[in-house]
Parts: sequence; structure tokens; C-alpha cells
Amino acid sequence: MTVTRRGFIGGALGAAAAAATADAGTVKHFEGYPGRYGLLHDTTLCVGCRSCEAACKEVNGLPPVTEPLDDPTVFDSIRRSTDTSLTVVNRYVEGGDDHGAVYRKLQCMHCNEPCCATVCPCHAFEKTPEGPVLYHAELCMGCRYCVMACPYYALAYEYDNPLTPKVMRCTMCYDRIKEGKLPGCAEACPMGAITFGRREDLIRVARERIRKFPDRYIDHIFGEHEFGGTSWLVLSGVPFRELGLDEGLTTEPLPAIATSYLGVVPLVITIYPGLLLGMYAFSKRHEAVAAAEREEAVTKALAEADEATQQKLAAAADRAAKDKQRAIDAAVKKALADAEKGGES
Amino acid sequence: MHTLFDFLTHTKGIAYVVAGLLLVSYIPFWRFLTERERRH
Amino acid sequence: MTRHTILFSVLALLMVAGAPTSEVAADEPAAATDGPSLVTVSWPASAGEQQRPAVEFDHARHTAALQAEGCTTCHLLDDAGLHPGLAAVSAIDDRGALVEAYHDACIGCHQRRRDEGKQSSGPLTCGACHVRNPAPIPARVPLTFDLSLHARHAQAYPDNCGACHHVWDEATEKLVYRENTEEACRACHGTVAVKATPSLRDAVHQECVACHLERAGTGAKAGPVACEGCHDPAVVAAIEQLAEVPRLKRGQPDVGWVKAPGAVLPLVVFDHVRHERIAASCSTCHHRRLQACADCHGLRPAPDGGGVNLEEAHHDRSSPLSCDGCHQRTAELGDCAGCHRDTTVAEARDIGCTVCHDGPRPPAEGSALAAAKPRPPVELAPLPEPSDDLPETVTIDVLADQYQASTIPHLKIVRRFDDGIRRNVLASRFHVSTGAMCAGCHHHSPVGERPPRCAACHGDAAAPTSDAPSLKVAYHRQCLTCHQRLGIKAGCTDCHAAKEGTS
Amino acid sequence: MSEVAMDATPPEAPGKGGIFTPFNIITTVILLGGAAILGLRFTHGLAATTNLSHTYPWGLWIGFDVMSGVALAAGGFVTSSAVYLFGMKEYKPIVRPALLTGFLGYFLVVLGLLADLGRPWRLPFPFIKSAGPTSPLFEVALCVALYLTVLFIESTPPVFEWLGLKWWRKLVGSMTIALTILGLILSTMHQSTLGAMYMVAPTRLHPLWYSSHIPVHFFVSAVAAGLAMVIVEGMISHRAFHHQVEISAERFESINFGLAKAAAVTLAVYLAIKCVGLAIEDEWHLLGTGWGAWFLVELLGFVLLPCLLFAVGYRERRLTLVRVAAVITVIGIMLNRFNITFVAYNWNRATTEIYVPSWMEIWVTVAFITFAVVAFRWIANRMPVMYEHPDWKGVH
Repeated sequence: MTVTRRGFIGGALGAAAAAATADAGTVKHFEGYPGRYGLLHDTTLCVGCRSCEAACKEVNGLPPVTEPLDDPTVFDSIRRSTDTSLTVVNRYVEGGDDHGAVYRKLQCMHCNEPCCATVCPCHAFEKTPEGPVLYHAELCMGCRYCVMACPYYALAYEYDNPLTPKVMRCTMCYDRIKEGKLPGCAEACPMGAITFGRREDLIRVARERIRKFPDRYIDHIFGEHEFGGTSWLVLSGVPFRELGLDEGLTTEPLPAIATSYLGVVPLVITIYPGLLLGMYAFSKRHEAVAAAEREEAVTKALAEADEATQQKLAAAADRAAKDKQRAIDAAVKKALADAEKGGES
Repeated sequence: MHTLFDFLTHTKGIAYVVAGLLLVSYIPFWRFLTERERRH
Repeated sequence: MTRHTILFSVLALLMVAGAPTSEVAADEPAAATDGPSLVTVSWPASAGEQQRPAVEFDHARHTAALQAEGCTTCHLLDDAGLHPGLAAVSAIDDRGALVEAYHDACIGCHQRRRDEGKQSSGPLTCGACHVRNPAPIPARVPLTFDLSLHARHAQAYPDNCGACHHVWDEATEKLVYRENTEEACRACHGTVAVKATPSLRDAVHQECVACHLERAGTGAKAGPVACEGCHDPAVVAAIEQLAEVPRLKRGQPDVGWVKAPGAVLPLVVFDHVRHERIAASCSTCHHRRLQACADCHGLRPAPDGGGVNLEEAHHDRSSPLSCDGCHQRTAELGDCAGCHRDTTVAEARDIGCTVCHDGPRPPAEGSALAAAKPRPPVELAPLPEPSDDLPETVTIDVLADQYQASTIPHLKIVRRFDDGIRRNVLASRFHVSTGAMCAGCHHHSPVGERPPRCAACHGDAAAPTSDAPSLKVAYHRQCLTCHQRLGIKAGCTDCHAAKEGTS
Repeated sequence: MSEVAMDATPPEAPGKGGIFTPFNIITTVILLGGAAILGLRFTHGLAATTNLSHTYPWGLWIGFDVMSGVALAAGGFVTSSAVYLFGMKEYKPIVRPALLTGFLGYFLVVLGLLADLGRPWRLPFPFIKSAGPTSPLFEVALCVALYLTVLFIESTPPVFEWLGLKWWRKLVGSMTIALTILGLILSTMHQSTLGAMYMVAPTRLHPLWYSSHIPVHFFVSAVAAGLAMVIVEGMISHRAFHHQVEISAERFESINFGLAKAAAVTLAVYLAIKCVGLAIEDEWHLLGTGWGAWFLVELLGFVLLPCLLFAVGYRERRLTLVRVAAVITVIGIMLNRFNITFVAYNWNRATTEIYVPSWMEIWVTVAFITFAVVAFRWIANRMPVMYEHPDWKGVH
């Protein structure tokens, strides 16, 4: 199922409203900041020693690792990043006699087009030119829409903090990068399963590794295009779906999908008043016409009524005249008769 | 279905058929609804 | 409630009730692969589409049940051997008649056994045989007729190769035996029957199962008759392997020059005898016919060579049939995997061609070529005495931070690999010098001299453009990948003790 | 000085004297409990009072109060636009109760938001401190805030009539048309943008519920829910304030049948666009799965069924059938919003992380509803909501 922004038809209120084809997204194409940093995670080299977890906690001043590093039972369940451990390593494939176990490190992927930044109503996220996506707790009102939107489940929230809850996520050690140092996890990884460098260099290195060891890697760099591409790139020997990373539904950046409907909003604001006033005028005129018709019908009825009454009056008058006439004739006849009788007697 | 084009032609085709059917089926629904009024 | 309303509400209820239970039959693939004793009853494509899924025929239960009646109840056994198909349907291809024939044969027999009151009989209803989604079928192994099994058969029929091998004589249109023309069955019998030549499956069953049946009849020691005998992985693994496999003489040279008409490089000696001992069967290399590679694969890719030219036939590392490919596979076994598996160590380019091409140049037309002799075994120089060039142990403390310094039993490792290489003819020949193995860990540096320290190339941070890892990663990646391939323990504290304070 | 005409005060409801009626006791208990829980929420954080987790950041308070509350409060703009814009004068008597329900409904939405927000005192931040215009939630917040004020102004006429402030009453009267149009614009936008909020998570919301047309689905279902809510609210308030109702029972029934007809049509349209949605995303095969069955329960059980009940109820003029359909529609809209917010959301995650609302969340939600009911009752008992104030009969 590909979610296509162009396929979206933004419909407004019922039949009468203007259904505008919302192509909110512009037709422009963005390559992102040139020379931005990224990290390459080669899951065929990761041996699950979790030194990155310990280093991340230490660098960020978080409570130390609860499960000891050499305790393998931690891999029995698939964990997720939380507000106290911004990155976790999971074992996705059990080690067998002919193949080693496959581990993967989870953390914020620092997308090229971050949907967490797009959906934040307070603009508390920022995609920095250096690459990391940063979060500003001083602007956040704690609506947690970012935690809900992230397709990689990478954001966590301080639910137990009543007054100053913050969204907790990997910041790619932004301050260390600015000082020219490596992010904590990249520096700690003994196997070089996490390499830090400029994103385009890392893509070239990843392609080179795939070319050199064709049967060690799946010929796909996860994160090159998924949802518009991410800063964290993942190489794997097993299908990505087994690592909890499905190849992504679409290469369309999520922000484009999320805001595709908002294109309709200005249209609704502009079209509705005219439309509704038209409706109002129409219903008003409709009423006026109805009233006028009623008026006319009434007058007509009255006119007919007058006419009818005129006719009745006229008829009554004729009748009265005829009666009178008859009465006069009768009286005259009677008078004549009297006169003849008078003459005879 | 390997191209967006195939997918869209397939789904849009069915969508028009379904929408058409729904539109047509709206007439008996409306007649059923307003039969009592028309009887007065 | 007028007629309209009743109709409308009935329709609605139907939709509400009907919808969730609408059975969306997901159409899985018909039958899974055949199990060792499960045979999918064949249905020729010419007879059209099957309305019901194919029947999974449990051959083992039937052979057990019909022990007394023997195989001829279903199969046709004649001088040509045992015909694998159901005799009753062999000549029919008309759809209706075929269905009729199958049903008469199977249901008829089940009905007869039921009437005769036999304790076990087969199902009679359609669904019982035509199972919609059959249970998963256990794995099935194609039998590999290796040299040891061939030798056991040869001992049973000493110098009577004609018992199995035959050639189709065009003139007399009969199968005759001709000396030195024995081939693997696969040479002539393809996956599908071609005119008179039955398919490999039918040919093998006709020859082998019939012969085993005959010998079993006479009480002699005979091979398996039921399907599991050759196709059940456990049974196949248990087939007796001869300790000493006598050499299978079929007119092949002991040692010879690799024929490459038109090539100019120095010739390569091929020690056929030594390779026979390593290969599972002749077909490992002679994957089509028992001929030289050059007969099909010319210098230019030709259709009968499958579009593969001679160079690829010998050097393509990805194919198990080529020399290089086979050498590479053997180099990924045992201790050798440390350097050779899944790495770019010992690429063909680095070894150099002269290791194999060490013979004379191909002589001019017509002049004689000296007979090929097997190469003298390679005597690698003995390991030098431990010194600061070859230290006993190496302590790496350059990066000691969370863990204490790590001491590597350098000599122990070197000795383990070294005597492994000395014992292996392939390894010692291709390593050419004792120092070659050092390139396994001290990569990208000249062989033999004292290699530079790791820190010389690997800095604090990885060089992102050239993908050269940092020093810490270089140490770990080089040691840990080798340990993992060799199954040696690789925990953090196995190599370096934890710093006192830390956990 | 405007004196209050004697017969302006509504006749006293028979037998409702005294403070300690069972209704008052229950409501105070609920409200106090709710307040206590909110106190706990703001001293120990959301973890102590809710089952929210990093995988389910939005729970009942967003699922019910915001998502369903907004849809159920759509009765306000539907009836007011019908009466004032489309000239359906016969529905005039129910406009005021519908507007009051709408206003209290939106008040409940804001209360739910305040309880659920991490730092509710920063609610005005998007408008005053730093706005995130790319976010659907920004648009929703803006429209909800504006529409709350519009609703507030639209429900002031009964108050001014009650207080006898004639000048103010005339002023608001003159703005009715503008307010109704503004209300309709704002409602259309945020009802649909509430749906657009879920377009950002195509992988997290189940494909059957996810569609590129979610905004339209949300809007049309909100109109249907609004109509149903007006019928349900009419049913309750007609019985509760029987003594105040002026219009004849026969007229009240014809209004209900009018609403039923509109609701039947809206539900039919909603069913149609949902089917089209299935076609466009080519999801017929998903109907065979477990989720497909649940989707069909929602679609056929709570959209098709009430649509048919409304149709039959309207045709045979059976008021009980109409009311049953209205209740099913209200429950249906809640089910749909719950499905989208936390049931079919994260559908492919491990089932060990399913979100179930904690009793405290449910209690607080019930407390908000009780608060709305109490407010409605307080206002309706005093102000001319159910009937027309004698001085203002027939005035706009």
C-alpha cells in the first residue's frame, strides 16, 4: 500500500462544499543540508557487547546500565528505548552453529525529513545543518504527538516527572560533534559496528562493503530512502524485516504525508464564507420568494373572494330587484282587479 | 504490482465502480426513506 | 411493515451476519516437497488443471501393508526393470480415463481390503486423499552415490560393470555395455524423459530398486527397497562407508597436463590420483560427462559449454566445480576459516599464477611434450626460533582504559596455524612460504618481513572515506571475527582482565 | 432598569427541593474523586495515574475526551447551521440545547487536554511563544480555541435573557449569522484535521483504519455523531426538563424524525466513503483477517446497523427505533475513535504492550462528563434554554 500524497483528495463539508484536490506538498524536491553527519550501523559486525549502551548513559549523565553488560538474559526479550536509556541493543536472530547471532542497536534515526519536528505544534524540534534532530524542552508543552508519530518508536517521555516532563531521545551527541569528537556510542564500539562520518561518505562506504562481500550483506542500505532517508544507515546480512525494520512503506517523507491535508485548510477558510453566505442568501431569497408567493396567493385568493362576493352581491341584487318587480306586478294586478270589482259593484 | 502506475490504475478503477454502485444504490435508499412522505 | 422494509432489513442482517464469516480461502501452494516416503501422485500437465490438490501417496505404509503381495501389485516389473509409475495408469493420458483408472486402482483396492475384513485399509472419501493443506513433510535427501558406495557395488559385481552401465546402441536400438564408456546416470538421463530415455528418477528406480528386489528375493545382501532407504537423511547418513576406497580405474590418467588448446601460459600439472581421493565422486568435477573440461569449455564461451569459457571454468571462485572455487571452499574449513572465510584475504590476484602454472610453455605445433609428473611435495621452511621478530607473547596496552592490557599468546597461535598448514598439501603449496600465514593478521603489509605495528595505520578515529577502522576497532575486529569463525571464546574478560574498580 | 417579567422564570420542577438529592450526592462523590486523582496526577506525574507508555503516548483522555468529545459536540454547528444558514426554521427549538451541549462538550475537550498535557500551563505556547504551523495539532488547537469562544458567545443569549441585559442580547442576536458561519468553518477544519493527525503514522495505524481520506471520514462521522448526540440529548433533557418544554410532543417528535432522516443520510454517506476508502487502498484481502473482522464489527455493527435503524425508524415513525439508533451511533463514534487512538494503533507491535485505560483515567473522564451534566442542568434550570423567553419570542 503506498500512501501517495498526490492521490489524496481533500474533501470539505458535504456535497455543496468545494472539494479541492489538496496537493499541499510543493512539487519541489529537497536534498537536505549538504555534508551533514550520520552513522553507519553494520549489524554483521555487532557482537552485542552493549558497550554503546553504557557509553550513551555515561555521556548523557543518565542512570547507569541496570542489567550487567555480560548478562545474556537481557536479550531474551526485545526491548525499546526508554526515557532513561536512549539506546538499547536487541538480539533479533539466535546464534546457531553455522551462523552468529544478529544484534541491532535501536535509537533515534535522525531522519532527513523528521516527522517528529513536523507534528510538533510548538516547534520544539529542529533539524540542524550538522545532521542531528534536536529537541528544546523549554518550548515543549508535553502533548507527546512526536512520541505517537515516530515510525521507529524512538522517542520516550518522562511520565513520572510531574512538573518538568521532557521527551527523551538520542541527540547524536550534538555537543560532542560540535567539539569534533565522536558520538559516545561510536567511540565505545569495539567492533566498529557503528561508524560516524558524513552521510554521503557512509553511503559510499556501505556500498563498497556490499560490493566487497556480496554474500555477507543484503544489497540494501536501510535508511538511504526510507521515509525520505535517515542519518542512521543500517547494513544487515538478514532481511531487515527480521530486525524489526520493515523496508519502510514508502520513500515519501512522512512530513509530506502528514501535512498533505493541511493544504485544504486555507481553501476552507477562503471558500466557505462565500459559499455559506451564498447558501444563506439562497435560503433567505428562497424564503422571500416563498413569502412573495404566499403573498400573491393570498391577494389572488382575496381577489377571487372579492369577485365571488361581488357576484353574490350582484345576484342578490338581481334577485331583490326581481322580487320587487314581482311584488309590484302583483300589487298592480291586484289594484286593477279591485278597480274592475269596484266598477262592477 | 511493481509500479505505482499499475497499483493506481487497478485501485482507482475499482474505486470508481464501487462509488458508482454506491451512488446508484443511494436512489432505492432515498425512495425507501421517503416513501411515507410521498404517499400523503 | 411493508414488503419493502422486510426485504431491506433481511438484506441488512444478511450483510451483517455474512460478512465476517466470508471465507477468504488463502490459496497456498498445492503440495510441499515430497517427503522421503511420500510421493506426489503424478498428473501429466496434458491432462489439464487439477480440481483438487494432488494426492500425497505414503509409499512406506503401502510397502509395509502389501509386504506379502510384493511390488508387482502396483508396479510393472519386466526385464527392463521396475517401472516406478502406477502400472494401471502408465499408458493413459485422456483426462476422464486417467481419473477413472486412478480411482479404480486405489479406491478399488481399499474397498477390496475392507470387504475381505483386512485390519488396515485406505480411505475412501475424496477429502481423505486430496488433502487441502497437507501437514509439513519431513526433509527429503537426494542420494549421493559416492565413490565408497560405488566401490561396494563394484565388489558385489567384480569386473561386471555392465550390470549397471550401458550405452544406447543406435544401430540395434538396444542397450549394450562398452568398455571405458561408463558414465554417471545423469550424463544421459535428464530430469524429464526424452523419447526412449526415461527420466533420471525413473531410470534409477528401474535399475536399482529392481536389482535390490531381485537380490532380496534370492536372500542375498541387497540394498534398500523402500523409499527411506535412499531418501531419509538419517538412513542415508548411516550408510556404511568403506575405510579404504580402492581407486576406480576408468581409463583416466594418473597425472597429466591440463589441456587448454590455444592457451599460451605455462602448463599446469593436474594430479588426478590425489584429487580422486578428496572428491566425493567423479561427478564433483565432471558435472556433465566424464571428459576433460576443455572438451566443452573452449577459450571462447560456447553454447555447449553453457556460455562458460575455459578461464572461468578453472578460475570462477563462486562455482564449486572450478579449481579456484573448490580450493576456496576447502580453505574455508577448520582453522583456515580464520583468514579465508568471508574475507578478501588470499585473493587469486595476490597468490600469483605461477603456483599452478609452473610447467613448461605449450610446445610449438607437433613437437613432443614431456610427460607430466606429480609436483614434488612442498617443504616449508621450519618456523624460526622465537625472537623479537617472532615474540612468544605480545602485550597490547596502548589503549588500556576500561580493561587492563591484553597479552596475546602469539607463538601458540603461530604454531597452531603453522602445523595445520604444513600437514595440508593444498595449504603448504599455496602458502609457498612459511611467512605467508602472517598476512592473515598483519594484512596489507609485505609478507615475510617484520610487519609494522597496528597503530602505524590505525589511528584514534576511523578514516571514514577509506573505511579503515580506528585502532581499538582494528584489534577487536581482527581478533574477534577469527575467534568467532573458529569457535574460540571471545568474551571481554577472556582477552583482557577487567580494571580493578569496574564491574 | 429591566425588570424580570414574573412568568419569565421557569416553572419549578415538581418535587426537586433540598440539597441532598441522590443526584447531587453521586455527582459530588464523582467530582471529588476526579479532583483527587487530578491532584495525584499533577503531583506524581502521568505515570502514577495512567497506563500510558512510550509506545502508547495517547490514551483514554485523548481517545475519549478529545477525539470522541469533539465529534459528539458537533451537534452544535450542525443544528445551528441547519437553522440559521439553510433556513430549516422548524428545528429552531433544539438549537439552544444543542449549542449548550456543544459548548460544554468543547469545555470537556479542553479539560481532557489539560489533564493529558505534560505541562498544561504551556497550552498557549503554540500561539504566543513558538508556533509549529506544519503540525495538524497546531491547526486543531487554534480552531478548538477559536471555536470554544464562538460557542461561548453563541450560548450567551439565554444568559443575557436571564439577566435581562437587552442591549447585549440584541448585539449577540445580530451576530448570529456571522458566528454560525465562523463556527461552521472552524468545525469543518478541526473535525477533519483531528483525523489528519493520524496521517503521519501509516505504519503504526492498521491499514484498514488508516486512509489518505481520514480527515473526510472524521468529518462526516462527526456530523453523524453530532446529530445522534442531539437526539440522545433531546431524549434526556426532554424527560428531565419536561415541565419547561413548550413545544408540543408531536412537534418534538417531528424534529426527532427530521434529525433521524439527516442522520440516516449522513451514516449512508459515511459508509460509502469508507467502502471507497477500502477500494482505493486495495485492502479487500485484509477483511479476511482478525483485524478485518473487528473492522467489520465497527463498520457494519455501528454504521450500517444504525443507518438502517434510523431509516426504518423515520419511515415507520417509530421514535424508540430512532433513539436506539442514536445511542448506537454515539457508541459507534466512540468505538471508532478508540480503535484509531489505541486499539488498531501499534497493531503490529508485540501484544505484551497493549494499552488498557487505568481506572483512574476512566474515573476522571466520568468526572468530566458529570461536570458537564451538572453545568447543563444548572443552566437549563435557570435560563431559557428549553423554552423561549417571553420578551424574545420569535426574535432571531
